Amino acid sequence: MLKEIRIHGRGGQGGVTAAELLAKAAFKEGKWVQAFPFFGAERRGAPVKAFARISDEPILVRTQVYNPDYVMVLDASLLGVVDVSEGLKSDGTIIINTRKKPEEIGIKNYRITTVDATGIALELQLLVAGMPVLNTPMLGAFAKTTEEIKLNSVVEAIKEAWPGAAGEKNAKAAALAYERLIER
Amino acid sequence: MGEKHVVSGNIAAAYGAKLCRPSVVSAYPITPQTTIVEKIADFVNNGEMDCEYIRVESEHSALSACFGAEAAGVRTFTATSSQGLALMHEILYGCSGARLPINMAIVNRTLAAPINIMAEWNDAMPERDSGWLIQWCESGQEVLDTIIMNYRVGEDKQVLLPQFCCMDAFILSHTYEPVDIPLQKEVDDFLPPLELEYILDVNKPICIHPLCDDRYTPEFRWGQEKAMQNARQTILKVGEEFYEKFGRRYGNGLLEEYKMDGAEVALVTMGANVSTARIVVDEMRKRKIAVGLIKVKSFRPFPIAELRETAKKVSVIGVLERCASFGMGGPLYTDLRSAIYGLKSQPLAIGFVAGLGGRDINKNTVERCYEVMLETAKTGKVPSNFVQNGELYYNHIDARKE
Amino acid sequence: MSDSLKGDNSMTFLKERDNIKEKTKTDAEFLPIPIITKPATTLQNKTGGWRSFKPILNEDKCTGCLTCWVLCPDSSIKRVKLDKRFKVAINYDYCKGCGICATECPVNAISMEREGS
Amino acid sequence: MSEKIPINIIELPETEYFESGHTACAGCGGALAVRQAMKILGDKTIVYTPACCLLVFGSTYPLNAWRTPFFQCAFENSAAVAAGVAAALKRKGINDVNAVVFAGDGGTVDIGLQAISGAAERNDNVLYICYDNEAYGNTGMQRSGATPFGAWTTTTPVGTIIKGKTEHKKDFPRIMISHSIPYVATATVAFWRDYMQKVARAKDMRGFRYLHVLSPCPVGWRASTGDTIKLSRLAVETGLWILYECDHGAFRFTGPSRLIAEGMKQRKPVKEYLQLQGRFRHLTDKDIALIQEWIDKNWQEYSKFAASTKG
Repeated sequence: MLKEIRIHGRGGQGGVTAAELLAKAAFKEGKWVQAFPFFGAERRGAPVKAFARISDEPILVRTQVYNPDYVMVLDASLLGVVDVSEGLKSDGTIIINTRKKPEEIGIKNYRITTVDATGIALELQLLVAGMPVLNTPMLGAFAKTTEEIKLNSVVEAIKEAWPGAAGEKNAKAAALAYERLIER
Repeated sequence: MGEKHVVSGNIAAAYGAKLCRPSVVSAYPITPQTTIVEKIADFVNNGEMDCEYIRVESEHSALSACFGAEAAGVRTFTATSSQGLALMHEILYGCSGARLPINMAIVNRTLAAPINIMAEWNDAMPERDSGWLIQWCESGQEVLDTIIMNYRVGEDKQVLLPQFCCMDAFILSHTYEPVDIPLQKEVDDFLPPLELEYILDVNKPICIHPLCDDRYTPEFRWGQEKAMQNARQTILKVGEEFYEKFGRRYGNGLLEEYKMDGAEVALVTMGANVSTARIVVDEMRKRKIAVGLIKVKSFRPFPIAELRETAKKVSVIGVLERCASFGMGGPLYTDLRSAIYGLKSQPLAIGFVAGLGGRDINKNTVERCYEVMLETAKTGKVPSNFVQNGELYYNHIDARKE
Repeated sequence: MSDSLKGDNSMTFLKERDNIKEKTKTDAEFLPIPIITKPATTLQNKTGGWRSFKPILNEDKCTGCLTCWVLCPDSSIKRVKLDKRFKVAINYDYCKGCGICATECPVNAISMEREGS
Repeated sequence: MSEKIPINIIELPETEYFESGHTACAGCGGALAVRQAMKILGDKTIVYTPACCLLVFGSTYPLNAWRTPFFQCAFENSAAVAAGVAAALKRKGINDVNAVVFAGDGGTVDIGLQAISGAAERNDNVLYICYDNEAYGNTGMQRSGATPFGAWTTTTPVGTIIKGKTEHKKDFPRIMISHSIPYVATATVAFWRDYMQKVARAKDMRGFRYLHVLSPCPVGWRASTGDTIKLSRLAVETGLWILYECDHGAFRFTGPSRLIAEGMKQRKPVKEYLQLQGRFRHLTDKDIALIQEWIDKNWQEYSKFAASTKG
């Protein structure tokens, strides 16, 4: 089955890298994958999107993602700015970085999971240029929410991307988010 | 055997270049080509790639430096996109005229105005008469493989022509997917070191690219045409050898037929569209609709014989292209019509211009093309809602409205 | 005079052109490429015919300072070694008659005369 | 700073690396500039020339005046093409061959500026020699950035209202000095020994080296073909053209310009130079005074510059 994922973030929050790592993690499990950014200029702070596809078969489709199965929101402040549920399949899921519980989010009709990725990043002092790193903990949350990929694959993909201490810290963040995910 | 990595089209291009061991790389950054030159800079600065990397001040100088280096007898690589390619335009003709087999990756992007960084083929299309070999790619894997094959074809003594490897901006350049990156040894076995006969060598001084008048120039031009003709055979041969060595092939190297058996209508297209069209054909075939697909891989030399052969099978042939020749439909369309002209069972031809400025060419877009072709096959007439201009019929398919 | 100067130069051009044309027609392996494979082929081109004034050297006056030799744009003045010193000779095959040598000769050993007079 | 390299006319090679039979106009200063430089550069040289007179008169198929490898590509990219050659030579481990550009003033100071600036900033291993005939000679004498004030050209004609070029010559060598490259020098064909010394010095350096050689064009300057050297000499003696070199940042005047700078020689009135050339025939005494004034000012600036960067 082809699964399509859309990631919402702000320029600089690592949404594109999240899509890339997601694909790499799934690839480790023998899946066929694809990851790509929103096609256009990306600017620090501006709302951006990135996409990923995971499938058991080779992926031929090269169009934009119109009806995702999963939506990942790296920054809850985007909820009032962009329609994160646009085109989301009726049985789709939204994973949000927030301190709130799923039921406190004003989105009905969809399965919602939440995790305080910002809190995890701050707790682990996982910062880049003073900003908390959100994409790696959110990948842990994705693994737990969707069960499309295993946490271990995420951890491996992260460690490959950043060998050494940085990778360890990011992997820990993913694992913490995996543990702390809140379901409705 | 190589190893599969999840990389973008641009990174695949950088790996393709690296594996071919160019002695000189000269490039200037432009969106969306940048990650190619950044990756090569990483390779060079990390000692993974042993080459002179000239970080020039413009695309014009990028290709000029390649010109100088190749004339001095070493293998070169560059990459660009859109405005950058337009700035190189002048030098393109120098490279092909002087018969220097320079290798270039092009990330096809819209030319301004309006300023737009997304996919369109109108940057490479004006260079179809520049005397470069032009190969279009459908996937990151094909980008990597094509760069390697391009060197082999272009450096063939019967060819000696520079080569483009084209990929759609973002749709390929920035899309991560599994790509088999061959081992260095495998590529070394496939691609021998460059040996050019006529180079700048103080021990054997010659004059390259002098002023020529009409007494000699037509013969040199004929030499270019002949080299292009020879390239057809070389592409077929190199494609076969590549398949034997690496287990991957792209049609016969010039063109690929997809589900053309029993097809009533066929769509001709290039680049990333081909993948989406494959899905549409699969789905329509499941519904017992007799549609086929033709992928043009080599735009120059143009697969004339192959297209004539395959066009015989259908009553309507459509061309879907991400570019326009204003006042004449699209360049691929006009080339196709020329190629199939005079066939005894000549199909009706329809040109579809779509995806301009990077607008998504999705399954609906492709399906719409097939619907129009099937309708035309039934009625024998091109539908009246098409823009009509003498014998030419074409239409902009707007994905957003579907 | 070197060997390459001998023979009818205008015919050499024509032959080269015909050679290319002929080869293009007949030889499938032949790839015409815009390259001149030999150096100094201009020696076939006797530019002496351009001259309307001709430098005449008065060998008695010439001190062999070589000023004319180093200032000739057409390399049409040759050094001739005589024991330990030099004298010069004008190569009329290429001299275009610009008159630099006559103007610059410090001892006025070169005069310009009308060609054919 | 390295010592002067002695140039002995008797020891200059007999071989002409830029041979007779080329089709330059009679009395061509550019052809002479090339010939003189090649006497020093010799056979370990790969020459690039952009579109300019030299390309046409030196290599029109099947005529080739060069005894060294020679090639051409376009007009504005000389420095970049030569940088490519230099990179290739480095890759091949060839260290004793120079990638040399001979280019006209238009291809250098106007359309070629970007590529030169890029190559100079990267300090690519290129020796760039501009033979300056102060206009686009190849296309029939249109004005370039190097055309001097007042000069007639086909695009600065002597009209009833505007007569000749209304702007002064671009001081290109100073732009090159600003790039902090290893070597910048000016020269002219009359002072061939000074020129050859500079070529000899540049030849053995690495990195980007720039020589700017004033090369009179009797045809375009509307002068007698025999006056090429006289004009070249007067340009220096009147102070209109200043001979100097800037060796790794150390600036010094050379040849007659040094004598002028040191007050050992008086500058000749510029009129002596201008009156030999038809391109200046229309100049009034007032125009000539303006040019004289410009020369004075230019010398003041150069003297100040020389004092500030004394080598």
